[in-house]
Amino acid sequence: MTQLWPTLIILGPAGLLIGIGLSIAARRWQDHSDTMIERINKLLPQTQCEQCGHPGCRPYARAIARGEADINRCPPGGDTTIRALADLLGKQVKALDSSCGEHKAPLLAVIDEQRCIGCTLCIQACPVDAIAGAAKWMHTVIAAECTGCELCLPPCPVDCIDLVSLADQPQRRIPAHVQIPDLAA
Amino acid sequence: MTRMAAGAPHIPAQTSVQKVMAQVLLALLPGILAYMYYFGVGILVQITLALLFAYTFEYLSLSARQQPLRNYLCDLSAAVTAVLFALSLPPLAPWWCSLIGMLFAIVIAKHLFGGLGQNRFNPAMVGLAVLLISFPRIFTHWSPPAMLVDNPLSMLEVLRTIFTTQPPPGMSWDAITQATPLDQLRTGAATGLLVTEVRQGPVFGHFGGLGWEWIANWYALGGLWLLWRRVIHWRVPVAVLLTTFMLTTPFYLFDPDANPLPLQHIFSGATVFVAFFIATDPVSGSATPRGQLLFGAGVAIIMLAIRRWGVYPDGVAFAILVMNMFAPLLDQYTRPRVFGHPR
Amino acid sequence: MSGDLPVMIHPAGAYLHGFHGGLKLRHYKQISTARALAQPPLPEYLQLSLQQHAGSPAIAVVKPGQHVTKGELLARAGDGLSAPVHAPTSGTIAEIQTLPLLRKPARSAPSIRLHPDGEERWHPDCERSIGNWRDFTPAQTMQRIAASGIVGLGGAVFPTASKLSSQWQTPAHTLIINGAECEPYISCDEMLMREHASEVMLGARIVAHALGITEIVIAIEDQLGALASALETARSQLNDEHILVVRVPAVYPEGGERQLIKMLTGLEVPSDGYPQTLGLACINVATAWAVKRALLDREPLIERVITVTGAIAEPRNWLCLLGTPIQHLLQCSGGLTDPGARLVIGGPVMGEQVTDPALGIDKGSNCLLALAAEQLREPQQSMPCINCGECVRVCPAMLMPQLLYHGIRKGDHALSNRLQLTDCIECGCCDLVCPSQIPLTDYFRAGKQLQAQQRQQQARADKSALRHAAREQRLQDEAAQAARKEAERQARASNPDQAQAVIGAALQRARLRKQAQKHNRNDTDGDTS
Amino acid sequence: MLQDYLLIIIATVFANNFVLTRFLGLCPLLGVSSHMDSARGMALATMLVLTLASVSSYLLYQYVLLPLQIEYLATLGFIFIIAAMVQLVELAMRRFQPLMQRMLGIFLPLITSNCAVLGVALLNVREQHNLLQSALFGFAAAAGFGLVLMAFAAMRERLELSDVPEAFRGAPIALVSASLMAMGFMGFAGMGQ
Repeated sequence: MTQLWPTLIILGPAGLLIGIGLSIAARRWQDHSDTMIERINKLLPQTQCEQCGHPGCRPYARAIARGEADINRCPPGGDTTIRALADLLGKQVKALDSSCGEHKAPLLAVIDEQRCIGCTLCIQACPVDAIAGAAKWMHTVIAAECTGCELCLPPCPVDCIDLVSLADQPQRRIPAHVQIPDLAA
Repeated sequence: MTRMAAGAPHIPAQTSVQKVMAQVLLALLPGILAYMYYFGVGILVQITLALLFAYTFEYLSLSARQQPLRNYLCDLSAAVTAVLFALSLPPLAPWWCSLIGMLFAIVIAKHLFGGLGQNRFNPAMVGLAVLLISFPRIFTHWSPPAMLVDNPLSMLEVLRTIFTTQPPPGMSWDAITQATPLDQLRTGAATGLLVTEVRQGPVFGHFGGLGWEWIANWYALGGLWLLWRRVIHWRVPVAVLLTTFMLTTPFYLFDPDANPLPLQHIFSGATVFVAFFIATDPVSGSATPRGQLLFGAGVAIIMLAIRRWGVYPDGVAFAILVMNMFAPLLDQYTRPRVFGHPR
Repeated sequence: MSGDLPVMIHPAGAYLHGFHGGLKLRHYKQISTARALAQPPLPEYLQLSLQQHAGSPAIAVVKPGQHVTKGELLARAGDGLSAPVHAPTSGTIAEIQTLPLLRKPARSAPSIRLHPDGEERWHPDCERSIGNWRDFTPAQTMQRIAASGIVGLGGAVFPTASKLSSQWQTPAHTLIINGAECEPYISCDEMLMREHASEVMLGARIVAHALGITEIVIAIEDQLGALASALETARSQLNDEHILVVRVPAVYPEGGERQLIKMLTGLEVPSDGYPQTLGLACINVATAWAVKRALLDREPLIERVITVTGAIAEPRNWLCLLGTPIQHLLQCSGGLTDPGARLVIGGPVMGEQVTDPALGIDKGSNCLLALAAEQLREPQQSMPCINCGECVRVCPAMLMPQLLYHGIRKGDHALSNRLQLTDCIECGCCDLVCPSQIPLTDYFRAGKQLQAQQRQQQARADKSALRHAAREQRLQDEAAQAARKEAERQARASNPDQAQAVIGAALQRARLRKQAQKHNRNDTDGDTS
Repeated sequence: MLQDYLLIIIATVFANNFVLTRFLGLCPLLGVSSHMDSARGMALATMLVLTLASVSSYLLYQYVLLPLQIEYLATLGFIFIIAAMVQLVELAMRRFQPLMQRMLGIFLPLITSNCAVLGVALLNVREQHNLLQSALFGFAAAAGFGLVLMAFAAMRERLELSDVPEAFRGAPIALVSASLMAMGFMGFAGMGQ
């Protein structure tokens, strides 16, 4: 019992002092986590498809940076993105959350110009302004800007938008015995 | 993406894993024969046992991992592991040494890591280290060289010793075994004897241990043949031998009474064997030119440190394991400069 | 780079330096050098791809049914890096269709089919003399080279004029003529030098003249002693002491431009640079010959030497019209001796398998090789990598192929980036020494392709991010504006007096404006009247 | 004299390696070793913290606990001062090295609970090191830790590239590797005493 007092007398004020010091330091050296959001955002595929449940890639990046969202909610990015995020954040790689959707090869939206009635609903839905057109005028997708996010599909009243696969012309054919995970898709 | 049959080059490589392993085994042959000549047929029994267990475990592991048996059983890598391991055992070691050693070598050190080419530690040395740590006594029972034995053990007696793990009736371990030259040096130093005094003992030859030095020469011959065949390359062996020589010379010159002759270090124990056959294992070693030099030097330094200050008689197994551990790091920091990139 | 000029002190070729890695391969060249250079009979048709060069395809200027004369322009150079294509003989254009490329079967380009009429009538342009090339300005020479459709005939098919007139970070000082044909079987450059040594040298002098330099180094393999003396004779005839014939050790891939330059000068062409960075120009023997013919004989590039060798009845070198179908060449050479042989365009180490023997040879086809079935390798039989380091030892790019392989195999692109996959020259040395028989080069090509794809994706992603941000900004602005308007309207609605006043003021303004307009109109009326 | 200090360093880095022979600090060894970059960061951070911790705990012990005769509070006091210091280092890092701070993620505060830190402080007391020896001991312990951590990280990067059986991927094979590494270090037994 007699040993308790010196303990309290010494450790108490010392703790107080250290606490004050630390809080001052914390105030001084504030958290700069914006750079982290940028770094995460850079790894996302930028399709802006909202399948992760966030309105765009940047909001999802912010949610990840704040620890509010898991890293496996991006179907367009697939395993590659999950791996990159896991690397950046020092987390374990995990499988894609299937509740968000399935990973697909990159797509491109094409408007069937025969059926388009010019309602502009898809134009409003497109997250990257890749659809050109005006009311009562036929719309068209600017191929180079389309991210294949599929957000234009639900609003179309006449179902005139199709998604085609975006195939780059290969330089060479890859022999069958070359086994690379990314090629499996 | 569309697939096609095959790209360039259209002609095949002229070598194969199997050929490489077979050449290593062939290069070991002179050393093995010399070993038998000086230390009796025990080593042959050990090699047979090790091969037997190695292939049993190899077969079981491959089946468990559902790998194509034919390719992998024929690649001879398990045989190389088994022979290298057996050559590091005392000739009269109990039979279960090979069992335990090969269990750790093949199952844990090799197949847990993904099998051929993926092991990060030298399997033979893992097996040996397990035994060294768990049953150090076994390694104090080495057969004396044939020149010092009046009536050598018969084949039957050798087999009985190995399988009953007891010396033949009417004999004691002390009668049929002896401490190795390196051990004698160590105990000599501990009891205050000078190196020169210890070296007066009968087990010592011109530089190293009696018999040992000749086995080392035959190993070296096999190693040189491998060098000539370009199966191994000069960097690792040269680094091991040169470092051993350069590190021990100053000690010897400084105090010849307390420190053995540099050549003694090279020609006794497993130095030459390690330099040409163990440290040159490409899988668990470094693949960069500078990395290989450092790897060899590291092996030599650790080996000498353990001989000088450690409690184990010959630290090669540990030296190899420690350097295996650093090999990926060495690779990382000694990566060659890519053509056309600034230095 | 321009700061250090050891090149000036050690002229190229004065001393051989060697390069890292490489392999000594069996040559197999004597198979095709026993017979003299000859021209095959005219084929039934010529199949001329419009993509016979690096860069964008040429654009056809002829129509099906049109009759063309020998040397007539069939297709003009496209945008950017490109080269024109000329008619190799006179005849009729049959059709223009899209076909796979001979040496890059995964890609395709428009291709012209020409039916020869057998008259070999030259286009009038090709018969007119063009005067002395020494009087030409460098620009004129370059223009002539470009208009003749000359590209690097060693196989890279880079337009020669673009190569020679690009940026010179170090002033040009030496022209290297690459005659080091290091790949087994191929002997087209050797035959060309044997039979047309002085013409090759003349071509080299024309290029050197255009570059304003005199030093010329001709590099040939050291096994070709007879050739060296033939070149010496030609040189003494030309009486040009600035031409140096250097025999370099036969180590594959010596013929690679960067390796050859390293060998001759001890300098490395920077990874992101060109020989020009070091003040060197390096062209192939056949290219030099084509330059000579373009400037002295006024012939555009319409034929080249091609080696037909391997499992062939009569292996030899042909001086062959571009577009000659592979099957025609095979027929002229007596056909295959092994029906199971694989046809390869190029050498056995870097060549491309022929997918369609109806296709015609292009400007980069240096060899048609038939590899007998037993010489081929089985790629399926590979064992795991045992990290033996042989590939590290032979890699001329000084990469770590075994780690690259693991990285690509596991989809670790960050690793292959770190290990500089892009510096791989796909020479195939690592494949040839791999005891595990891993098809490393196939992996590297696939890896490079994936990397390129990823770069493309990243570029797309960056653009999308920008556009998304711009859209967000726009929506925000619009929303803000709408809110402001709404607020104003609310304010007006909540304050009727003020609203009334505002309306009154507006009406007042309108009235004033109308009056003013009336005034104006009256004034202008007055003026015009 | 100089030899003593040299011996402390060599013995602590190799023969008495904190991780592989004393088995201290295994948690960060497994936690931060999946990547070379973070391992390097962790190694540096640990070196900084351990050296500072040895010095401050030495000062605390010599000038506070001993005079007041409350040595029995050593463990508590050490934890106290180490926690405070790690917090400070983390704040400083967050301000001045934000990327490294992010990379280390949770592991920087984890140094607090790294038993190696407390181990260093307590061992310093037991071995009766003076100030310089304490600092050297702390530094060498961290250097040994960092060396093993980096070697381990490089090895794990390599393991990622190999075909380890499914059941052993990740932590299991890492632990097997660590045990084999420890076996190698057992060869140093008997040295450094």
